[in-house]
Amino acid sequence: MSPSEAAVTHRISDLLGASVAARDGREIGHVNDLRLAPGQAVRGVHVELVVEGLIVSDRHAGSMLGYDRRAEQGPWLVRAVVRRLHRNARYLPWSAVDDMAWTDRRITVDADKLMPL
Amino acid sequence: MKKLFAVALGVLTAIGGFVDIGDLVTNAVVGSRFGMSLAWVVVVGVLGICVFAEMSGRVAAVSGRATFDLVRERLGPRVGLANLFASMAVTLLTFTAEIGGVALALELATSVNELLWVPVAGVAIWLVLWRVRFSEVENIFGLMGLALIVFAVAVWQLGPDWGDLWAQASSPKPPAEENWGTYSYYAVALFGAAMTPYEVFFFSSGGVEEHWKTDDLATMRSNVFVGFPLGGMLSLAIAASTTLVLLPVGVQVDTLGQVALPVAVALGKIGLAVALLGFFAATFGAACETGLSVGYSLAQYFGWQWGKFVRPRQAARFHLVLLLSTILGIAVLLTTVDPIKVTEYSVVFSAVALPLTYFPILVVANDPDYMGEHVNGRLANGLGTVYLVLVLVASMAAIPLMLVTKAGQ
Amino acid sequence: MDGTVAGRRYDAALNLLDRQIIDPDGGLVANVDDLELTERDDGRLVVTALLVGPGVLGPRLGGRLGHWTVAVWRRLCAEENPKPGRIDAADISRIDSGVHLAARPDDRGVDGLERWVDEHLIGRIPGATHEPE
Amino acid sequence: MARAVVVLAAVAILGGCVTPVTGAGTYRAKALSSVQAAISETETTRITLQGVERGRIFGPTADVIVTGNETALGSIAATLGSVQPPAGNDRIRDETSQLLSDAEDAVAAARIAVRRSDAAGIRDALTEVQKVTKQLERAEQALVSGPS
Repeated sequence: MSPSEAAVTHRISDLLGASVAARDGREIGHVNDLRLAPGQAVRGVHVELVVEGLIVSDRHAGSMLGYDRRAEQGPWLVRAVVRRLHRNARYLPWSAVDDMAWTDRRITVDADKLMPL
Repeated sequence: MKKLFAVALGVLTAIGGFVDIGDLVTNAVVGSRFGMSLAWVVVVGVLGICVFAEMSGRVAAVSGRATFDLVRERLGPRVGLANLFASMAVTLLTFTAEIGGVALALELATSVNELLWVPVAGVAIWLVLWRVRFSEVENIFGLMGLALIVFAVAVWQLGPDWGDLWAQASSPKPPAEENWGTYSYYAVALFGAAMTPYEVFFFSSGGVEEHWKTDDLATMRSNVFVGFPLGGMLSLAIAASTTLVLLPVGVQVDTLGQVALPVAVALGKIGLAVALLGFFAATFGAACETGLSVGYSLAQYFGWQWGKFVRPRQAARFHLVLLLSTILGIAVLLTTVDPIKVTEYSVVFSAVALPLTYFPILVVANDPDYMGEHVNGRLANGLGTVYLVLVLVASMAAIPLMLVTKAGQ
Repeated sequence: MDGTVAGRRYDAALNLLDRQIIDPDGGLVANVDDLELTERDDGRLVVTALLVGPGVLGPRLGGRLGHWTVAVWRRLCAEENPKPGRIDAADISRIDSGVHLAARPDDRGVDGLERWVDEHLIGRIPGATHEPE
Repeated sequence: MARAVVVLAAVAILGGCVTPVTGAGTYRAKALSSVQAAISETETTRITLQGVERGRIFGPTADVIVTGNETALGSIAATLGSVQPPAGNDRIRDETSQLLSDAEDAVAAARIAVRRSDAAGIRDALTEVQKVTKQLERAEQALVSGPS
């Protein structure tokens, strides 16, 4: 049941809120959420969930409350406010992560791979 | 036929269960000081509670998740915890006021001092929370609460000048003896009393307790959209009764006895007996609801097993919270604090806490991951947005108004 | 809505964290207080467990309150170096508005407080085992 | 932070609505609100006694209501008594406290009669309570209409 002693484990809360910087040291923002996608292996009855990418926001304005997922989710006022707060949020595939310093909670990424949500 | 009976029962208990100590006291106070000039707030508040109770009930039926589940899930553990503290404090205050209300009702019936009734009422409430089936609590006290219809009968019996009452209701401004400060303060208090957050904690958790499914949505809606407005009519009848009997002679309500006085004047001993029964049922039922709501919100934040659909031992932490809250409520009342004062503060702080509850409900009721095809329609979202703004305004105005008016003096 | 459909993507914070964990009998187990990620050989991170309890909730609360939460939890735990409650990701059967498990967790770390309260307080009150009517 | 600013702004705006009062004006206003609060109590007693006379209200309920009025009058008198009257307000103070004390006595008599279910006592107490209410109303008028 428990992971083998050799395996390195982390908590997802170590990643959430971690600072994200470009290769040249420029600050991009913070990890707002992690997108998980089904992997190849099956764990129990469920396929394993692999971290596929990061949602990076340029400010600590809290969760996007799901308004990044769908264009039409209402009510209009809340959507407009949340979108405005997170207007610079971007998606970054995990493959663009160069380095992950767990203790400093700092991620270095290839900023060219950032894409709109 | 059985379905019809279920719907009728649901509507009746929604009417009888609508009024609690906060509605009783605030409406009576407002009637005796402002006449019907604040009736519009009751109407606005009742529509608001309908909108959000329907939303939270729909979320509960479709996703099986009650309101405080959503609060933490959407706002995260930190904001959720702050929200939990605030909501629980307000609900505990309301719970205390309800226990005090039960004691005051028993005092009025027996002339045995309220302080002696407090422990008795507290223990009785705890026993009901411990042993009695959820639907029985709802049905028994909801039906008994219908006794408050006596206030409507009393108003009719007093033979008021309906045109004058309507004139007051249709001119939303303070009467000559009052100013805009106290008027606004009591507007916020009435709004808080009508929309108390515990009502949606209880309503949505009750939906999960009773295993509502999407098939039950129609029944739930009829309870909300027929039952709550008729319950709101009882609030207005209470305000009208004190407007007619107490306002003209300069009596400002500050005890529960004064709330009952217009009924005695209009209908005599039988009416008074029915009113006292109504007070007892309304406060006892609401005490059970608020007590459960404290347990619901705490358990849902932490993900503990909660509810009366399992044995107490299977929801040990939940039942421990119920026990401790009851002890706390009794202890606060035994400091000889006036339950009516506790009530007045509880409705104002309810107004402060409103957005904490209603914002997450509005967001989740729009999330198709939760709701599938049952997401909010345009009407629910339009009203929901308007009320979100209203609730924010009331919440921000409540404390300044309380300070400026010295709590409505 | 059906969490078992292949290809469904989840946002960890939005769709998993802070959700209710439900056992196969419909019992409420805990909330997802954190997720355990394991580094695969190729450097990818895989969700390997749901973590529950004050020991993991505390750090997420942050600040002094978070510190206290963890400190009190450590003090109350019998072990020298207590591990947080852990539910293996292999036990997840479905993810919708809650996280459903295929098996009932029997790890003490998951509901230690519930059992303590049951054994020492609630279970001792007459009527504690009466049937849910 | 933004919230604090809004709150402060609201306090400032609403605070502007409250008329500033001088020392003597404050005392007069306090006396007036005591008198009005006292009328609220004596009128409640009056309605209750009339209800008892006509058999429209239970003895225990009437007892609780009237006892509540008596307690409230006691605390109204105590609150006003604890206020230091500015020079030149002694007459207001003396008259108001005398009235409040009369009101308390009348309501106490009512309470005693109600507890004894003493019909004659209730009738007498009702007369007394109505008398003191009239006096309170005259005092209210005097306090409203300005310095005497």
